[in-house]
Amino acid sequence: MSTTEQPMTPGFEVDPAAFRHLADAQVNVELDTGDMILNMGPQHPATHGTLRLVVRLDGERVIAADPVIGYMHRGYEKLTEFRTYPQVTTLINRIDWLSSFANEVPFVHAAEQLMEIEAPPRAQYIRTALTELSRIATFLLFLGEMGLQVGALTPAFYGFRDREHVLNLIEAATGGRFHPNFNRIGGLKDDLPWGWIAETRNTMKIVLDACDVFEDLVVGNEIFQARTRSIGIIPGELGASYGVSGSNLRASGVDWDLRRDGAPYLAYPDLDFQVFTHPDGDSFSRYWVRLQETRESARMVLQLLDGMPAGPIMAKVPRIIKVPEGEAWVETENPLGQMGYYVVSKGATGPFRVKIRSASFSNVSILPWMLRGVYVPDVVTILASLYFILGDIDR
Amino acid sequence: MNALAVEIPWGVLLAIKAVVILAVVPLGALVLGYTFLLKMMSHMQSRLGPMDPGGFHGWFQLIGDGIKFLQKEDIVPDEADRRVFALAPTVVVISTFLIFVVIPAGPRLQVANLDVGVFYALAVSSLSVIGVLMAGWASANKFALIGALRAAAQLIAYELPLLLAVVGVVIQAGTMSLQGIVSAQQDGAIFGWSGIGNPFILTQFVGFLLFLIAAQAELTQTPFDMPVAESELVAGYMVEYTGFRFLFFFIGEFGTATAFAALAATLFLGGWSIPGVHGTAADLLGPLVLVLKLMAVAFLMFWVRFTYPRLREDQLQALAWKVLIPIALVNVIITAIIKVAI
Amino acid sequence: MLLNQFLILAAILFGIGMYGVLVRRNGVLVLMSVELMLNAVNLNLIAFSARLQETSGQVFSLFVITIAAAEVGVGLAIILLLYRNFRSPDLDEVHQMKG
Amino acid sequence: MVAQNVAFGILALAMVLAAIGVVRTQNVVHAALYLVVVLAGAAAQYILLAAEFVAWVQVLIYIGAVVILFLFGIMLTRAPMGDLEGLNNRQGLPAVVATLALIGTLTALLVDAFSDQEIVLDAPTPTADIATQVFKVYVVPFEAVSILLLAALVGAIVLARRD
Amino acid sequence: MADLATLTSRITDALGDAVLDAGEARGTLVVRVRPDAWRSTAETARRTLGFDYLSFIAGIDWMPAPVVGLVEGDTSTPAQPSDMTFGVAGSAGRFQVFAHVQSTTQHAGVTFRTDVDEADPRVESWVSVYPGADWHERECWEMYGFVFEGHPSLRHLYLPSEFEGHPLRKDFPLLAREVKPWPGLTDVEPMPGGDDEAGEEGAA
Amino acid sequence: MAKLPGLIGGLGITFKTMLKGAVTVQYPHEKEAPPTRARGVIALSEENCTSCMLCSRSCPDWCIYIEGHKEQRPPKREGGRPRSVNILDRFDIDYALCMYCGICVEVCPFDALFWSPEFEYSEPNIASLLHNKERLGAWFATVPAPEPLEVGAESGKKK
Repeated sequence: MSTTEQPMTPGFEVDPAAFRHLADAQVNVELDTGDMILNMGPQHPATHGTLRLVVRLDGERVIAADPVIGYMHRGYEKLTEFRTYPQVTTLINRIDWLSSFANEVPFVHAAEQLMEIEAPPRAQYIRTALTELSRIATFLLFLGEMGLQVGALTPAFYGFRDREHVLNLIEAATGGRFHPNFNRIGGLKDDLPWGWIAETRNTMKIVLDACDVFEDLVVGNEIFQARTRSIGIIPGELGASYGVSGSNLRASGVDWDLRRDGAPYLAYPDLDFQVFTHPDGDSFSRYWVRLQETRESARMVLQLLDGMPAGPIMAKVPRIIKVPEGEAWVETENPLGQMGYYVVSKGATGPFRVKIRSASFSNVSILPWMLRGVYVPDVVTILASLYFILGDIDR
Repeated sequence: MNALAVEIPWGVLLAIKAVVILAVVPLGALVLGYTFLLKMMSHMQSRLGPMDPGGFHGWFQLIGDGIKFLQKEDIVPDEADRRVFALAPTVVVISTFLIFVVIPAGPRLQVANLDVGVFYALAVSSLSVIGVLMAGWASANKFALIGALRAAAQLIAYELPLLLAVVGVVIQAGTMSLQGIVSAQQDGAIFGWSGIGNPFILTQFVGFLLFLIAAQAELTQTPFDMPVAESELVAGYMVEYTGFRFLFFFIGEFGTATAFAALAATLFLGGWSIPGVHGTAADLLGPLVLVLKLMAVAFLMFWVRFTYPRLREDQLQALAWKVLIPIALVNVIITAIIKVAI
Repeated sequence: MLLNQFLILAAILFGIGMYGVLVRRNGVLVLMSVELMLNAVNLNLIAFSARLQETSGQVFSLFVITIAAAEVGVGLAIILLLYRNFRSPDLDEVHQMKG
Repeated sequence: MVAQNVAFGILALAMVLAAIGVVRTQNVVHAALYLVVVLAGAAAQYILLAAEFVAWVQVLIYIGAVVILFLFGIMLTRAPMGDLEGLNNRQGLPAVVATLALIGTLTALLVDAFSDQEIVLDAPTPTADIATQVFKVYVVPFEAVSILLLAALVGAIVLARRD
Repeated sequence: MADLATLTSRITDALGDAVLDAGEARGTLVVRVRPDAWRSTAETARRTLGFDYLSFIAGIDWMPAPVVGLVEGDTSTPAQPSDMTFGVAGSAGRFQVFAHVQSTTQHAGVTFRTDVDEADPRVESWVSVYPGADWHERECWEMYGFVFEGHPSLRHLYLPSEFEGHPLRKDFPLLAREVKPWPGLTDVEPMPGGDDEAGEEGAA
Repeated sequence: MAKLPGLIGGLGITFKTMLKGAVTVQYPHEKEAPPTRARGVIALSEENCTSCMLCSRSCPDWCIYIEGHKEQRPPKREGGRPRSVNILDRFDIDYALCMYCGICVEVCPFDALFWSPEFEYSEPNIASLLHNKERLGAWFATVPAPEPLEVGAESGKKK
């Protein structure tokens, strides 16, 4: 038996600072309980990858969150300095592995700018079509996956099912399902195989149908709306200053799409497409914007197929590629947001310095701000709605 | 109360009953797990599910899984409270077994025809909460603890609408005995027409919906599966369980689903009864009829489970207290008024 | 069955409950001991009801159960409040009534 | 009657041991679980005494709600998971003496007063009888208990709110 | 897109004497500013010029990589020129920090660049201006060893906290390329009496 | 169509899908044919290889191991100089390292390397993923003929 003067047991000890903080985050009154640190990840189903989230909880409410990244860091910026230009494209395929083709475009574009060559129009059209296809593939996965993260298992399978058609197209054209490595400096590796255009038209119908399914099954679902509306709001201005880009920023009402507003690239100037924004900035609007963009991408692919010019797919390029000295910054609107390469060349066969500006890195850097004061289940919703790829964060 | 016309000694009968109860839970878990979890869900997701084990449509898959679980190493976390940890799955499963004691499968096919049958079933079903809390606490795992707390809060909250949904049926039947409720439906009449008896789903449709919703919550199934939400809590209170202990939880989950489906079938669809069939014929057909009705109810429950996302903890509490309970109370009052008036 | 076997069991349970109330420092445990005593009372009520073939005892035991539930609800709320103010569920530390 | 007496003996032993567990264990959660055993034992005793409805009320309310509340309270206040010292105060010995004295006195009294009384049961009490009693004879206490419950509800919420 | 000349004059006017040099990198404006005006540059860019979007902050090491373990005729590893040259806006020394900011409304962007002293690599932090600079500066700190003054917590971002060295500096060797022999070593065996008998080796 | 409540509409979708049947393929029993271009495995035509090392050097992973030696061959024409020929002793591709980028296939000046869409060569042991030249040569039989190109492509352009 111990004395009454004994201090309380260690399990009851609470950091007073955490409680001051808690007072700010508190929205409604509830039972007072001690706070606890929860480690979500690096192996956790919600982080779809090896993101670790150290969350300090009071009951079910997050009072602070710290994302720990780097479990997949592969050091691509260093590796590119030891590779030749054609070899670099195989590496950067693996940054955002869901839309690998779109990763290749800005790098190849940067090299082309430095070498002052331009890919022929047919190559530009095919590149654009494949970029949009990879955007569709990425978003279809998101549309299903987001359902999974808020508890609906079935949409995830629909997402995978319909994405498969798109991946088949990419594979038929490039030979690689996930890592096409199809871009060459000055053009493309190969032309499209026979029958590809007709097949793509059919698939775009499937994609548009799939969007309708998601509209009914997920967006229209009252429970889904209850789970995502006004959860994880990013104010547009704050999002921009964090470098949040792409659909995440457009869902916060910022009307900014590099396909339309950036330096003209690929065949986008020839296309007629709409940029969707949503004023709310919450998880629901991010889902909604991506759903609309998937539809729009399918329409863009159809436009590209209609206007596909004939001709060569490769510009005249020396056999051994040496890029003249110079610097180039090329940014593109990738499925996950702004993807850019700052390429510094010193005239060798490989780049001197490549700064890879990947979208997810900045998109995720806003997490500590967003997660303050939300419930644990909403952590998952927010993570899913931001839609990041670990390779794109860690590079 | 013997099952067949022949006289069976008391002890043998007890043994038969015990064996039936012991068999029906794993069997129910197996059938529901296979039909709905493996096959229906797969087809809803444009796939076939397991096809190889056993040759025909993978019927052996779950049995094989069970055998696999039995072979697995029994892992207990270092920090765990070993005794409580070991006991928890048993508590959950026992609560499932106890429910089946009162569910009738025929006029004489019942283990015990309790005067307070419905009440008993709902009372013992609440025992599983203890098992869940034990599991979550003893695992010495934060995910498990959060899951268990969520589960307990949710199960307590939804016990009320569950009970209140049944009250309407009890008022209409005038008895809490499940046999009494079944015969009230079998022999009842709708506006004087007794062609299909009077299944209470017609008069107590609100009650039926409430019962299904609350049962869904009691089973911690989507859209009320926050306690086991795999995308955030991994598997909630089950996260540290492996091998046969996990198997217990699995049997508990699907066994309880069977039990609730059977309860709903009995309370709202007339249980084993077919209008006009009595006596030994009903004893022979009863189990089959009950299983068919049970599967229909289970189909509804799993259909919802595989379609919807899950509600957040505070939302599902709000749903229980602010929507379901008031509706249930109104339903009870209206039923009582009509009962008294007629 | 003798009436006394139930009554003596109830007496023992009541005694154990009282011991708990006297000895325990943790508020939750004190409440549990009180529950033991209430159960002993219930057992008495039911036993007499069975002996007298009278249902009043059962009715009162129902009331006792209800009141016990209410008591636990309020009791736990108080303990949570104490815990919040004193950072301990220990009743012996609560010798001052300041919040 | 023999079977019932055997059942009583087993249950009584389990209940007493579990009750001692409740007051002696050094682990708060274990105490709550021991309490479950006592309560379940009591429910079984009620069934022996033909009070079926009360038995299931006991299971539903006590085990299904009260103990859950206890466990909830324990887990919310994050009682340390392992065993801990200092759950008991220093009045152990006097308390034992007082307890034994109480039990002894009561037992002596009971033996003296009721040793010839026997319980004879034919059928379980019909629930309808209890209902009639509650709603006819004891309707005022019933309403009073309802109001008490409401008051307790309000009180608990007021106490536990943080504002 | 505003045209480059207008943009240049707008920026140089707003920044005044902080600008050391300006250049063009294939359509993108690069402005080199004084190190002590690094944070004020960000403030001007965000508040006055309306560059509300932070694209990235990164470091660069202009020193050529020392050629270690590379073999004559290795075409798989590009050999860089061995003399130190600087980018379009020049540099005072080996290290520079560069950052790209953009405007979501004017659809324009600019790369700012400033020099970092090799002996005492200190840079002003941008976190107070662009909160998104947090992670970028942490990355830059661990990759180059630049200390961002005013950054709330310069912790490791990618690498384990016990990691030593700054991997993106050019003198940090890429071990993967050095421990594995270059495939060209396992070359064709010389002909008896051939002219290239020396210097060839056998199996790897 | 009138807007149904989302909860009921969702149920309709899953129910319809359930009736539609599966889209999956029961893999070991039935197989989907990958497209002709699929980069499944690299096949080696040994007689075309001159062990020039180009593929090995251009590999981003350095996962191609080549050894060879030179041999004297009698001159083709009577009285000519004896030719020296490169003989391939070893040609291994380590598929545990390979990134399937296809650079080696492209740089090969003598058409010795080809893509085959075969993919079923997983191994329980990582070391067994090192395919030697016999194994790589065996894949050669599975190399498909080049497929026709889409309308508008410049004709006559092959690999």
